[in-house]
Amino acid sequence: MSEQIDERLRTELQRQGVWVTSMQDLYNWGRKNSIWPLQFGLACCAIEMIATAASRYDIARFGGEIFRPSPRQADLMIVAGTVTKKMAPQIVRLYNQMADPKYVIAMGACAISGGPFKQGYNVLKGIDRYIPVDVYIPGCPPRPEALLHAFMELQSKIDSQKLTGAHKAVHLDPKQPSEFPVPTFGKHDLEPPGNPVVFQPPKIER
Amino acid sequence: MSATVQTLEAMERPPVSMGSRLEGELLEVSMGPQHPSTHGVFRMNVALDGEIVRKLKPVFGYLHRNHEKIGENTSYLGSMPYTDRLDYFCSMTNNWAYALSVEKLAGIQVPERAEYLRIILAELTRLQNHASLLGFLLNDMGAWGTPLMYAFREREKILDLFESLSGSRMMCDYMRFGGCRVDASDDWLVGAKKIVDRFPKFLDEFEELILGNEIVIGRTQNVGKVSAELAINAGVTGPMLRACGVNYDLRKVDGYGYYPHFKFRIPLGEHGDTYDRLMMRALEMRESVSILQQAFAQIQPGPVLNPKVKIRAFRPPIGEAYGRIEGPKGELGFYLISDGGPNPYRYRVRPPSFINLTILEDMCLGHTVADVMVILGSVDIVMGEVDR
Amino acid sequence: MIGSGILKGMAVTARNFVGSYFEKDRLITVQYPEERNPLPENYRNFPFLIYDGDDPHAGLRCVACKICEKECPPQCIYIVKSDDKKPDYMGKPQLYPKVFDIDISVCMSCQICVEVCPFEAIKMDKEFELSKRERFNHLLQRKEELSKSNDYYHKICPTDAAEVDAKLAEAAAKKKPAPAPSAPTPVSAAVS
Amino acid sequence: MMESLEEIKARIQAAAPGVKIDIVANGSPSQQHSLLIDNEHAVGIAKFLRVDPALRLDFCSNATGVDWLDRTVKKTVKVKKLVDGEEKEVNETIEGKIPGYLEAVYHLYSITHKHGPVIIRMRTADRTDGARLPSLTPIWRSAEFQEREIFDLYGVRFDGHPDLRRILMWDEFQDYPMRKDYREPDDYEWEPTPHDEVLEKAKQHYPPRPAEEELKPS
Repeated sequence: MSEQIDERLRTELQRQGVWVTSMQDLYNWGRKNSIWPLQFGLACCAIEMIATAASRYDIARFGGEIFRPSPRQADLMIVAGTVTKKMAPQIVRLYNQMADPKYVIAMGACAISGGPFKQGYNVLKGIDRYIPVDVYIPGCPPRPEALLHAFMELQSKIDSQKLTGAHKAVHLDPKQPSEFPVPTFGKHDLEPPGNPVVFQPPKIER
Repeated sequence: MSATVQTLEAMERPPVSMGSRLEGELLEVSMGPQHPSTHGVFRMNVALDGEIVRKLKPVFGYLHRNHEKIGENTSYLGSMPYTDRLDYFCSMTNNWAYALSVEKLAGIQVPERAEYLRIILAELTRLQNHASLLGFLLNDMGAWGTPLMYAFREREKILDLFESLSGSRMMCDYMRFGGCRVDASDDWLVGAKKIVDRFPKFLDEFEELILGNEIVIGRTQNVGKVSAELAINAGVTGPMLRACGVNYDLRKVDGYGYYPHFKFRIPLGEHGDTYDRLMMRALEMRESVSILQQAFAQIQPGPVLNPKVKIRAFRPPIGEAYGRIEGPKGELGFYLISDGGPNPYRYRVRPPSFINLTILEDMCLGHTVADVMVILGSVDIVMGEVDR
Repeated sequence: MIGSGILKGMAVTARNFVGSYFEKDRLITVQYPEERNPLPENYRNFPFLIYDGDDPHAGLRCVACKICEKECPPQCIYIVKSDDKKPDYMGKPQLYPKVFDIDISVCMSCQICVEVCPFEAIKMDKEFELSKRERFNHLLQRKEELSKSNDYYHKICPTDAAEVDAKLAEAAAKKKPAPAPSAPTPVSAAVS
Repeated sequence: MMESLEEIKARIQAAAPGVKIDIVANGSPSQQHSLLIDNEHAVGIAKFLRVDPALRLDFCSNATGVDWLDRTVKKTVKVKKLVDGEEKEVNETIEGKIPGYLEAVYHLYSITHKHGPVIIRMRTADRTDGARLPSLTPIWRSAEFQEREIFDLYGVRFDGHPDLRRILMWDEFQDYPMRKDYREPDDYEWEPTPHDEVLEKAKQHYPPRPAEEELKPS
């Protein structure tokens, strides 16, 4: 809808003291500046996440300072640290409990792919095997600035989401799932080891 | 020397009554693994009688990332960066403990300057670990934010030092068998000295902020008491053991590194309660500052790495060694068995905070559920080390 | 007196609150995207490959010896050796990597690859703003993305780069007992 | 100074006749030798070590498991042999087979006397689910979680342990992952940089890497 406003007209109006916006811009502006993360840390990266929230880096400047202890009140899940197979069902459950629209940042190598611990028998090779991830931050652990950068990346993603049309945001499409099956503990591994709906790695030509 | 414990007659809590109205109806509560005050993915299965804890079973393994198995499949050098990720607050002391064990296993000498650098970095680690622990502990008590922000403000300064020396804020990967990876420049030492000299000012402020606070005293004194006998028998080490009045500090007992060349005192508690454990950290930071000042005065130029030690294809002789150091959380040990190959045959970490949790149930029984968080906070656990 | 401890604590917070308007020491917030902390020279994030000169192919120092691939603790490096050879900085024909991939979604920035590399071919980069919206392929860095010029290395780590240049020039001079008249120039240029 | 292991061994055997103790030598520069105690009398020996006034090993610092598979040890021995009618000293390699066993190792220190370590080990050759060792938790409580960990990762059951459950892995898990013959589940679906063992596992999921030209000496 914002495409329909003539950019020149808008600036002209603004000069006259009339502020014009579209529903979509207003909606996205409001959402992107009040992303409340879920307060939940897993490992080393969580300490850098706390450092990001502390006074030196101050994530509050981006509207994300309110870390909610309950998933019901959170918009963003920062998966900060190694996801073990024992912890994976709980994380999927927490994700399912979050209200739409919800976003996931995979912070650090371990959350993305298992990282340095990916050869371990109890380490999940990436949280995106079970839930969709919006932004990936490589690094072990990423600097607080890198987390802020990812936060801005997420904000720009939210900003570009459409309310209507064929490319509208996932959470507005009733056909798209907002909850994903929780894996169960098996005799040797998690069952199932991945969710094919979410996890579709390309074939590597080697 | 003992922790100065203020007792306030008016604030003393009444003895916990063992017979409450809801007796017989135990409520099972699972605290964690996602809980804001469990310091990571720790879980406790608590049986409550009203608000009183009757049973508490810790559940581990939510961060079990197979450190030991990976250590057995990686070369001796390759395990060094993994040790950073054990107790991710104290990567420097983890490095040191592992390097010490390998040096014992292979009989490697360490140059003098490297020993001094190790002590400087280990004590800086202790400073930032204890400062952030106090912040987290106060967080658990409900002082949401402020003490933690102050602690992290100081921690950032020390992390900047680590970063400019080793290249990384948290995962330093700094020590090597037979020394340290890079030498510290004179500028670095001057900068570090400046930060250490100003640290007591922060400590004064921090102690003024929290240690006289009546709520802190009321919530910590006589909470989670441990007797010295139980603590020794349960293998509790570090500040938690010394809070019970047991004089056992590996820096004095084993005298590893160059610690015998330093003058410092071991703070001891009297009551073994949460307040003593809290005080122990505050007092140890003062001693660490004094160790650091001595180290800055004594350090001499020289090599920092034993040139005889191979970096690649390092194969210690067949045998085993157990090396331990006094980490900020307690006795951190590495048990290594070599079969002459490039990888350790057995690589075992003796994690202090895991074993300190043995008496968590004993400390919590009879207290209210709100005290469980404070007691857990005073144990100073890091899940990376508890579960490995 | 009960309550005096709390009041003292509040005085501390008040002092910090007021002080933050006047003292830089108490107001430490870095306004990140606009204002940045200077990164120390030793800072490391992910590895990159160095090439001399302007051509990333001709000047690549890596000879595909695969030591880093073998030593990398999390095994995030993948190398395929070339079939043909190209001259290295000393004019000796050497293999080069046909494929050199680093999976930065696995790399733990331990810099062991830098430590074990006998050819000074791999160094640590300081780039950290690498957040991506897609994992597959975007976080797998290929040879083309990894190759960066020696000038870039001089820009991010001037001291280390000068040391490395001096070392390489010395090795080149040692190899050729009668150095060409142009050979000593890079040494002095690198040292100064 | 603490007594030597030989003296400790002699004193234990004097106090409790019929106890079998071996000294396991350690060839590394650390010189930390250990006592191999027999499983039947382990609790009694442990109690002796803890209460003996000269030793007072009241602090069990570390308890861990080790898995030794069947292994062959090659030894070079000088043997006198008749070679071409002459008697000569010839080096001969003898292959010895050591059957595998699961081991529990305890590192003991004394906080009272500030000495240590005394290392004791117990062994069982049983690798089935029923591998058993006596628990030393009644003597040193610090072994409580560590013995649970040995049970979890090595599958050694400790008789007399108050609460023997899995500690790190989930309860439904059936394997003992720290054993040397453990095979982890195959989930190497996306391995962009595979080599060595990982390559072998990743091969099942996508085509193997191309054969490489061997480096010819130039």
